[in-house]
Amino acid sequence: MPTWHFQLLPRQGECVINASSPPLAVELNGITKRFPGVVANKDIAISVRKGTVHALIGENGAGKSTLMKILYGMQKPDEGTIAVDGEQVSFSSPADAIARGIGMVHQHFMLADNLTVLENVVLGGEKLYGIGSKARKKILEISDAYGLGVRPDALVEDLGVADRQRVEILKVLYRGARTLILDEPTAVLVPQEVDALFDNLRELKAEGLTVIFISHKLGEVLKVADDITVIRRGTTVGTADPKTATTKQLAELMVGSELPTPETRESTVTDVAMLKVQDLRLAATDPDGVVREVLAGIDFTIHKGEVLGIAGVEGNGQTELIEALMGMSLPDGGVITLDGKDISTAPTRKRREGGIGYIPEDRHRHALLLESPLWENRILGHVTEAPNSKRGILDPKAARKDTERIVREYDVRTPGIEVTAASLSGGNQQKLIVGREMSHSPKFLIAAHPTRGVDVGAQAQIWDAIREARREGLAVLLISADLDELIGLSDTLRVIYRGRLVADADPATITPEELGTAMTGAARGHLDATDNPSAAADGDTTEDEAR
Amino acid sequence: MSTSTVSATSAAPKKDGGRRKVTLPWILLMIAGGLALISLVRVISGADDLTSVGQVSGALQLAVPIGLAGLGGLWAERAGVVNIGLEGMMILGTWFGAWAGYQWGPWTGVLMGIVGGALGGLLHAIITVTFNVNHIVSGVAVNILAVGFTQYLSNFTFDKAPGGSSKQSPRIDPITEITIPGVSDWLATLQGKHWFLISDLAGVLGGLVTNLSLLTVVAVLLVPATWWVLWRTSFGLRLRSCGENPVAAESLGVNVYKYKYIAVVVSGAMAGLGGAFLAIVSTGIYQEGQTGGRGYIGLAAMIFGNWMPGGMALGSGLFGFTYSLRLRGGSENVHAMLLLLAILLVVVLVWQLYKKKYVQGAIAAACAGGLFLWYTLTDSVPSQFVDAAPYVTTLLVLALSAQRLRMPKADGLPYRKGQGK
Amino acid sequence: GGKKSSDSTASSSESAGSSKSAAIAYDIGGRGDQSFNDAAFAGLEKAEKDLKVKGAEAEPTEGESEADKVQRLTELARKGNNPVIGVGFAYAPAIKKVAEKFPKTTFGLIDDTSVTAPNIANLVFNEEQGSYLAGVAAAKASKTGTVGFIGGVEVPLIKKFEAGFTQGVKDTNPNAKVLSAYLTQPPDFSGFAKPDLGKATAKGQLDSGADVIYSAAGLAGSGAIEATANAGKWAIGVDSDQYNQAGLSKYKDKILTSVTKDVPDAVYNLIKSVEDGKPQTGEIRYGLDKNGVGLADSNPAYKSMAEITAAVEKAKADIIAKKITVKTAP
Amino acid sequence: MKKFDKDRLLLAAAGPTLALISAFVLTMIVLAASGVDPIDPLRIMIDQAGYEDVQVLIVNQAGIYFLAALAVAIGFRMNLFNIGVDGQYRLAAMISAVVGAKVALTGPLHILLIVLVAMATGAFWAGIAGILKARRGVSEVVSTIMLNAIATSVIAWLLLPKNLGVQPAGSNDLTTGDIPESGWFPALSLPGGDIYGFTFVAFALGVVYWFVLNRTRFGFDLRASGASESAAQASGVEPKKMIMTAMLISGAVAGLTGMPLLLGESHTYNLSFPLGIGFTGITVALLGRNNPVGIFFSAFLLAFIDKSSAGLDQNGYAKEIGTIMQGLIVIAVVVSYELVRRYGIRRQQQKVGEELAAGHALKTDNKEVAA
Ligand SMILES: Nc1ncnc2c1ncn2[C@@H]1O[C@H](COP(=O)(O)OP(=O)(O)OP(=O)(O)O)[C@@H](O)[C@H]1O
Ligand SMILES: Nc1ncnc2c1ncn2[C@@H]1O[C@H](COP(=O)(O)OP(=O)(O)OP(=O)(O)O)[C@@H](O)[C@H]1O
Ligand SMILES: [Mg+2]
Ligand SMILES: [Mg+2]
Repeated sequence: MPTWHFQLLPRQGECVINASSPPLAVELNGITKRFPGVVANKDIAISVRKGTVHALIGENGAGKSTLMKILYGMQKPDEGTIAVDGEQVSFSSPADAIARGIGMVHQHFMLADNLTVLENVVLGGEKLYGIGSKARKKILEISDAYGLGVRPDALVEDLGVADRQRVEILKVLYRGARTLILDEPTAVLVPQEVDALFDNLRELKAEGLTVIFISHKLGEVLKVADDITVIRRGTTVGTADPKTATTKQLAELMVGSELPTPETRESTVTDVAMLKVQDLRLAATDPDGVVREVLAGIDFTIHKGEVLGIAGVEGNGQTELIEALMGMSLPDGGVITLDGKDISTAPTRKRREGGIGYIPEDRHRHALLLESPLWENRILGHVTEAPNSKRGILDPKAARKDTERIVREYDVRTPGIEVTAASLSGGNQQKLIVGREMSHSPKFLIAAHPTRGVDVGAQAQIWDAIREARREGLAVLLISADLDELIGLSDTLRVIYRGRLVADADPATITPEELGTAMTGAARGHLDATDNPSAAADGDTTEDEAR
Repeated sequence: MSTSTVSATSAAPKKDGGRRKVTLPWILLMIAGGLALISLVRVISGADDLTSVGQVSGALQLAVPIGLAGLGGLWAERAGVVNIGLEGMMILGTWFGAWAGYQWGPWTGVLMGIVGGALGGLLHAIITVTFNVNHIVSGVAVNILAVGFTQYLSNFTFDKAPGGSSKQSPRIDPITEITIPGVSDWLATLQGKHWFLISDLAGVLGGLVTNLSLLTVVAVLLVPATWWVLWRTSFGLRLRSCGENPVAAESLGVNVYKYKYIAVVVSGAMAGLGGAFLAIVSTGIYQEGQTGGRGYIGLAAMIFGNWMPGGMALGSGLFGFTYSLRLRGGSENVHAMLLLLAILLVVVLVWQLYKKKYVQGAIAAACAGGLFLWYTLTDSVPSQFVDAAPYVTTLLVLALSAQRLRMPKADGLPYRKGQGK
Repeated sequence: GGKKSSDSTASSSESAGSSKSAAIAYDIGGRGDQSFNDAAFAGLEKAEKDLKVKGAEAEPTEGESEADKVQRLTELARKGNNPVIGVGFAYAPAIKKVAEKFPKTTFGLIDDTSVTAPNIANLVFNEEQGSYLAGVAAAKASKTGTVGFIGGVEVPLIKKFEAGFTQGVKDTNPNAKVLSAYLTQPPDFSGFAKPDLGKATAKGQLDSGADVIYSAAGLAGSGAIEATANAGKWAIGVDSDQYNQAGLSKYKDKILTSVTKDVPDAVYNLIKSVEDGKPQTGEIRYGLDKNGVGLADSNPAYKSMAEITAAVEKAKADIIAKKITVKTAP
Repeated sequence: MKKFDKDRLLLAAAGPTLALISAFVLTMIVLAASGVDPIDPLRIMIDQAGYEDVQVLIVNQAGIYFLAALAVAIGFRMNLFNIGVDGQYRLAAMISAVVGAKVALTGPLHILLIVLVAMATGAFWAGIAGILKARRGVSEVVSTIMLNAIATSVIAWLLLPKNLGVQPAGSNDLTTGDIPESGWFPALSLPGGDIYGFTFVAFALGVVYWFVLNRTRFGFDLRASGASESAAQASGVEPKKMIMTAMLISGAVAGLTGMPLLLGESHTYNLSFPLGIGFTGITVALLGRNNPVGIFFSAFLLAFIDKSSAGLDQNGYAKEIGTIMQGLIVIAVVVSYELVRRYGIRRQQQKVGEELAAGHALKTDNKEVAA
């Protein structure tokens, strides 16, 4: 067993790493924060050295975000002290924290969709460079300096997640922050984007900035962090040295269990086709009249017991494909056959009753009634099916009972089934959704980013659930930005690019890097592990001329 | 950098650039087209009052209170507070405006009307922002209270005043009206010639410079002023951010409560000004029930105008114009409007055919045909339908225009500091 | 429960039933509307002064139903008021019900004859006759040959005004043109309360060439009078003599005349008849003959226009002599 | 768990109590500030409610408000703001009165026909707003405001004697003619007067409303659409169909609003048929939080204020005091709900803190669930 630094933090959060290190950028001591019914932080102590990337890891709901919001002045701690650059401070609003050189990129984007990038960036900091051309110049300057590639006048609504992420970082840099808090910045990024982000971080570090970084992807953490602090159930349980620690050890420290892998090698694929998609087409007309092919002749078949993974940069037609399969939008052409039945024009409800399970990418928007109790959320999407209702009449008693079963079987951590879905952490919300969808023994499951923002423990459970159902003949369409997950779970891999399935790969041989390259449209046809991907890059200009 | 290439090549239909920017030339073109159409209808139908100086000036005067209520709605909703209490704030404006106006002169009245409306706004702000109560509930309560208070207070104030009663105030001195001497007459003469398009243009321009109350000028100027403040200043940016994503604003150190308060109080002040205008300029007295739902119409005009000052002004203009049409010419004007509608529907028909939407086209054709028949077979419209003209027109315009309304994202949603996700 | 709303006071006032008191129940708008309701109140006031009766009043609430009217009238009757007068035709069904229950009380019902009983006095007016005279005056006073009529709300009652006016104009000058407009449609009665609409409508009619405008629009008429006077044209008022109305003193010179409707007297007469022990019953019609309607002549300018006054006098005589029958609907 | 429930009950009762007390106190302050005896008007109002004829009026009015509020609440449950109840019920009452006066059927059938026509008319008028929203995305707030005004015009036109209306001889009223007695809904006769039979239908409809909303698939779909349109769509609800359905049902119920009066009192639609009930319905629904029991109580509350303040002017006080009180009550009720809610949260927080101070370890939540 390799040696790695682990010790319970002494009560006084003195610098445990190195006495000769530069002064502390941030020191949190004895922080306690209570919410109704939960203690989010309990006597936490963290010390962050100047000019380092400090990673904060922990399960969902461990209290990481809360701690950072306290540091950023968005929450007031019930107890404890904060010191910035060795000075005791007390923040009553983020403005105070910003004035102290602290900036935060939140876990959920803090952007106003209807405003432009420029407006989002200058908001609150108008005194710095105004809101006009001076600000625009400054933004472009920062953007160039760090290679962020930000367009100041684009509407945020029109940006993809990666672009939004960069706007968030720019917002922080624009205010001249010296300490950056990044709360799960990589959850929605593809590998290349993550790499780029890390390049940015290193650059920042080189300039003497301090970064506090939260992530559930332990590999990344090891790659980029200088120090690691582990939080469990609201308290610091230890620190680790990224030079020596392994992901396995970190996971054990976080949850006290083994790090799961999405590996699933023994094949359960049968030759019975479950879902057949033929020549699915969808064109979207922009308001200004330009017609774009969002789905261009999609063809695939998923057999019983098969997981088909679709890799692709977000925004290449995945959302539209899912919506077409779910019947939430009607495609212009093509045939969808489920278990031999043509469902091309069936409404969503009929499809769900026919055996499609759905784990959407945006659980808050598409899978949950946040303000309703858990048991009502259990009914959602399956209101016509047993045990939720009989002959049009709801059966709340049975639904409640079944919800309790799901909570038990899927280890949903909740104080009860009467609490609202909003009061569950993201990971637990996801487990509830997976449990619900699996409870109706679907024939075909659409799983979009099933473990996004979910901690390692919950990830394992979700993967297990999918694997088990697959063994019993479930066909799965898996869409994920987590390439390890994609490669690990899938039996077949396809790459989607500009509304077409441009390439396929064997998950047994492909590497995430190769897949990532293919996703940029650089490769076509069958990807071989030995192939030079760039060799296949050709002739994909024709259909792009319109853009 | 690799990421930029990734996102640059991403294939999703980028929505940006897609939204047709409604630019100034576009608006001018549309206005010109509309005017030409109306002119055509006027020439065919002989309803010369359609674009007369009096018509336009009347329309303007009827549009102003609605527009001010709409501006009020805009301020509040841009900061994320739905304001259905505009009607009540307007009522307060009429009452306070008249109360101060008959005693200390019209301009004091205007000021007090603003104050009265602002008080209503303040109440709405306290309930919705501080106590986080459902905005519609609060608005409804403000409306009830405003009615109750003004009627109650009238018993003690106007009732005792000479020329007043418990339902009505004494007469208020008028506010100066300006008419640009030479120009106005010249335009009126030009309009009197009934030439195609030229006379109509003269009528419109004439209407805008004839018997123009100073308060009307102020009210009209408030539209661009609002646009400038909300879209061109950092104050406005902060205010709007509270309506789009208050948590994001909070995370950047913006005091969301403060901006919401300011916005709702200003909203009330605008509505109050609208009320004062009604009392002082439109009628010269306070009259119980005088607002008659104009607050709601203002709200409708704001939604019609897509939460933008220009659109809102267009919406209130439409209301003002159709009201004026029905009041001034009654059935003759509205009869001419049938023809206008029919022609518009033909335009829609052509557009639908061009877009290969044959079903919609057929519907448009049928409606157009029906209207043509109606127009040719009758020579007036029953007064009951004349009354409905403004509302039917609004519905038709909304139904026919492509709906791309986007209200502020966090409009009407509760917000509490430190509770954001 | 257990008691009726007026039980507490009923016994006392019933025992003191002879201590005279009369009541009016107002139409929507209530006292202070400077129009119909205030006219009724004026009658009551006069009775209070001259006959020493005690007056009681009750106002309706907005959006109330027949049951509320029944309850209000019942309460007024039970408290010993006699007569109890319902102002406006809306009281007809309610009075029908209540009158049965209080046969000893006289009920006055203004503007309606559809409900009859021995203890109901229907106080009605020939508004069309007064309006006819206004039409004659307007036609004579007009130089352009175009005159305007503005009605507050398009209900049969106001249409009577329009009918008489139009007939008067046409009989005087067959080539004259009458522009007529209504401000709102029932049950939106705000047309009586929106002077700005009256103003806009009057401006429209003025622009169309009208130089005399008769508005039967309650308070909204003040807007029309304002616009007409400001344009230097003739306005004709309604209900009371608007030349003498305080709120309109600024425009009085341009108020040619007003069509009066003597509601105060009708109310007073009914109260007096009850006091005299000979309560009125059945249809009590106030026409030109009884001066129940008429044309005011307070404006000296009007009085000096001999041609007009002569024509009006002649028309009046003709109507009274039944040589002219005035239509009650256009 | 049990103890917690008792606390919650206590807190739930605290809200309305606090509200009513503060509303009355505020009203008294207003009265005192304007130099009026602050107690006497309130005493008169309470006295009024003690009389049985006023009580009958209150019950009847509450039934009418209840129906209007139900119509509004149905829309609200899926975030549809049906301001158009006012126009819907008036048009429905008018058309159904015409039909009722023109046909002669035996008792229950006649009534049924009138009621069905009213529901169909209300649904039709609301359906216009529904179709405009579903098909063209027109905000129902705007379209229903417009449709209210258009309804007024349509009614005015239809009510003309040359169309469907009747002008009784000697009357200045316009009516639809009288519905024959077979179309009258039997009333409950009390010493204080008749309670409209339809009032009971109204309250029964409240039970139906509760059942449909909470116990049927359709109700679940409706609530889901209100809670999250996107989630509802993903769950298989067709948004456009739902908008239409909700609007039609809301309109149909709105159409019933005029029935207690039409079938129980006036038996005709005339110029003095009450208007504005749709707007009061909005207040009632909001005050009752779209919940049938809440609506029931708030309907009674508003009806009480309406009827008991009507007599104030005969006692020398302004009856607007009632209006002021209504406004204050709405504000006080919603504000006190919020205050009580916050207080509850703070207490819970405190409890957790105490538990922690007592040294209990943080619970592993899933155990509690299994229990
Ligand atoms: N505003 C709030 N109100 C009530 N409870 C809260 C609030 N914010 C956080 N919590 C609670 O605090 C706990 C810690 O939440 P926090 O967001 O800090 O977790 P986290 O470590 O960031 O989790 P994740 O990895 O999922 O982001 C949660 O269990 C949650 O219940
Ligand atoms: N206003 C609030 N009231 C109650 N609980 C809240 C509130 N805001 C946040 N929380 C709780 O805070 C916890 C953490 O919030 P956070 O946004 O970090 O979620 P998360 O667990 O990270 O979810 P995800 O994985 O989807 O990002 C959640 O359990 C949520 O219930
Ligand atoms: Mg977090
Ligand atoms: Mg999280």
